[in-house]
Amino acid sequence: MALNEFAPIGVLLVFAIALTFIILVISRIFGPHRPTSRKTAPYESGMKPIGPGSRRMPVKFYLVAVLFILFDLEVIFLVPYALVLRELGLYGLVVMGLFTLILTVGLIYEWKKGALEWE
Amino acid sequence: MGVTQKLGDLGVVTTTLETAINWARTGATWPLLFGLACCAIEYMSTQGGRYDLARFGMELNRASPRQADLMIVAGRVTRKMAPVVRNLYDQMANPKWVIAMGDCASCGGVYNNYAVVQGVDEIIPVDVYVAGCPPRPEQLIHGILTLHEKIMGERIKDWA
Amino acid sequence: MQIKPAINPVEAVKAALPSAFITVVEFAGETTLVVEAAQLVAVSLYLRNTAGLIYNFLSDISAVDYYEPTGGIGDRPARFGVSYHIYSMLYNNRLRVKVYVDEGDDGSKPVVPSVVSVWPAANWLEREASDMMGIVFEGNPDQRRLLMPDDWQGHPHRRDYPLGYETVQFSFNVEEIMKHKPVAKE
Amino acid sequence: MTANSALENQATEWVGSLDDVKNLVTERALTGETMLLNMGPHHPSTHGVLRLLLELDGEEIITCLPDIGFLHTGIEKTMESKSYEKGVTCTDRMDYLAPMSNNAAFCMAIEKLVGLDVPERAQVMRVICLELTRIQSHLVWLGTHAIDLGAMSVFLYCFREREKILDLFEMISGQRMMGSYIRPGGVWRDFPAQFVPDVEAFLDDFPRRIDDYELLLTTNPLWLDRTQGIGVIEPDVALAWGFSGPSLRGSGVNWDIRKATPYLGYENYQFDVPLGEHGDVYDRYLCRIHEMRECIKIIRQALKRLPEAKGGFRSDNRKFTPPPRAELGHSMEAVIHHFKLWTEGFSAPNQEVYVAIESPRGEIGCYLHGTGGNKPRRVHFKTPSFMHIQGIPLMSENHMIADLVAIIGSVDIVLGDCDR
Repeated sequence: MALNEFAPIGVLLVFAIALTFIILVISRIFGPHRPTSRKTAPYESGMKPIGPGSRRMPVKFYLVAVLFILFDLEVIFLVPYALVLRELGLYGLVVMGLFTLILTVGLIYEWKKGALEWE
Repeated sequence: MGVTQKLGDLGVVTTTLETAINWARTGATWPLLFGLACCAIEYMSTQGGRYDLARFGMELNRASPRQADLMIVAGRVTRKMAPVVRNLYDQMANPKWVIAMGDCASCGGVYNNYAVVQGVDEIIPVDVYVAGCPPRPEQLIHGILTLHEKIMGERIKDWA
Repeated sequence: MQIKPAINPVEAVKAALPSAFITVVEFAGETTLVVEAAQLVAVSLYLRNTAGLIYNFLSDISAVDYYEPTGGIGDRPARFGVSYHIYSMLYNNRLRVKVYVDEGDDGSKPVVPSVVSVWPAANWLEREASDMMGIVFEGNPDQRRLLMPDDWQGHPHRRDYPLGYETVQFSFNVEEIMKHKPVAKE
Repeated sequence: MTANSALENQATEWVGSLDDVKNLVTERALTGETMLLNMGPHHPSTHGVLRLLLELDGEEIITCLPDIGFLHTGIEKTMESKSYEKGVTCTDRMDYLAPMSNNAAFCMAIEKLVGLDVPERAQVMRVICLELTRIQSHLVWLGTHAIDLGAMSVFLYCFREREKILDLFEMISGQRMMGSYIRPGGVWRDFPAQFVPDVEAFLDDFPRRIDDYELLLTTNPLWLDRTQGIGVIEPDVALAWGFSGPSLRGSGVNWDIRKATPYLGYENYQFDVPLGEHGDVYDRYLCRIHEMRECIKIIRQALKRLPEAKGGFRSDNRKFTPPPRAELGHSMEAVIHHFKLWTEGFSAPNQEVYVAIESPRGEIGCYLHGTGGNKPRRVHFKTPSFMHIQGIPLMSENHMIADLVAIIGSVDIVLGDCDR
């Protein structure tokens, strides 16, 4: 019986897939494709690019990406808690407080380590 | 006797696919952010609060040619800039239109010398020429409306 | 620290570097100091560092072509004149140091020593003059063209360079012009 | 060969060579460690068609090579084939944000060359026009500088005020931007009666608008983070590299041509020159905002001096300035002067002059060399944007690309001004 609680999510899923299907696949089938060599050339403010396009990316970008994912997940865990904030009361507050505290300690550690600075 | 003649113009009920597509295209022709010289400042005034290109759905200037469908050549095109203008025009996706804003883009204007391309139609096909040096915002909006009339008259297979 | 009162630049240069000094021209309240091309850097350093002069701001470098269409170069000593407009911020007076250079007899480009070591602002000003007038500034770190495309032939601001004028299109001559006007189709 | 495979092989094997930039960039670029990117002629935040070849290590700029000339329209060569009076309209299109200061530089050079007097009333009218142009140019600078750093609304407010000034220019010269209002010997024609009340109305309302901009930006933490400590340039380096105007005063050098070598009667007006201390983007911003308030003071004093200023709107030396239409009806000399001036124009001696005035961007100098005939031999404009673009690499050493956008905005460059 618990199944019908998930019915709205199912409808949402169907709509999402249908919409993406319509937008992507149908426009690729019916849309005109005329790739000329100049049109597919990479756009670099109107000039011809200098140097090979794909090259080794500096590691700093990877560091920033990992940190972002870390704290993004933290927010994702907070979202369901926000829905049931009233029912859980003090107990919920303490648990989630501990959870965020651990991550905040991690934030302070890497802040002092200088991982947030770009150099 | 066509349906429209019998029933009269009932708007969306008796519209053709072509008119609907052209109406959609004129509703939001996103211009390429392509200011070269003095006309670009007048173009900015047209975007500003008083003349407000947002009324035509054109307030969103796309910086990359991939997402723009109208190139307003606002300013004088010099010999050194000509390959860049051609490059940008090629990198725009169809359907695309060009407005030559100002005398310098339309015919070389004040500068009849070695450094300026005498009219941007030597390097890219132009749909509407807007006269003026620089043209007043009202003149540019008149040019844009002329372009909209031209788009409304286009057939589907022109771009298909 | 007592600031030395301003001294007349022309007398100072005539006294310090007599071999470099050629003439002085006074016109409309401006003094033009014409110096030897070879000793230009020495004169510039002297003008910038001497206590009573301190010309520490280079305003402008302008190159002039004295070529006359009717032949000859008028009453000027050489075909090209390069004038350096310098300004003393301390004493608030301006001076023009002028140098006359001519093309080499085998048609090679005129050569002027670069003053980038004295005023770094001269870097682009010299590159523009060399791009436009074809004067070589030896010692300038960057010899590329500045304003014109890299593969451009000729130097546009020379008097014998054509203006590139195209006949203007009117209603009566529109057919001939449209015949050979390169209109882009797609 | 489908579209995406064309993209693949284009990305991997890149045909071309790095030898033309070999001596300009560090060798890390040649080995492919750092990336060469064109912040090119078509870029939203380069304020025109400036191309910066950037050598990037991730987000950081190692070297920055400006490449100009994309708007070189040969204005100086065109002016060599036009008479002096016709050349004035060419100068309008050079620095298209401050057309009247170009006119004033060129006309004052002509007046110095031929020894033409300008009546006191014409000088006061010129000062009013130049200061209105300075406000209008600073408004466009503030609008575009703020929108580059994300403050969209400031752009719309600035252009709302600018429209009022453009209406004033249209009233006196018939054209919103390129009025060619300042002519050799004075101005084109007298102020219409409605002009002075409208200017006063604008001046009463404008200080409140500047307070709005300051409210939006000056104490805005976002703005402070993006501009303080960015693009610092020391006073002696700025002087050595030929900076001028608010960009130089931002570093604390007290040099304003209106104060140092007064022209057009600027010595009669009381105004102070704002100076910065650190020479960063924020100080240059404060200098220009403060300068706008000073312009209001100058215009108010000029409006007070206007009624009792002696002389007409243009010199009545008929060798150089055409006579008014009314006079043609009843005096033969007027017809002769009119005919000569409008067909051949006046002639200037085979000498050279250099006049420098304070344009909104800095010192604009006009070097004029006559031929003895009616066409100039050489007109060369030393423009402030030319020197400031040369100085951008100095200010952008190991900054990030986003800071480079702030630096370009802060030195207020106009490419028509730079490439001429």
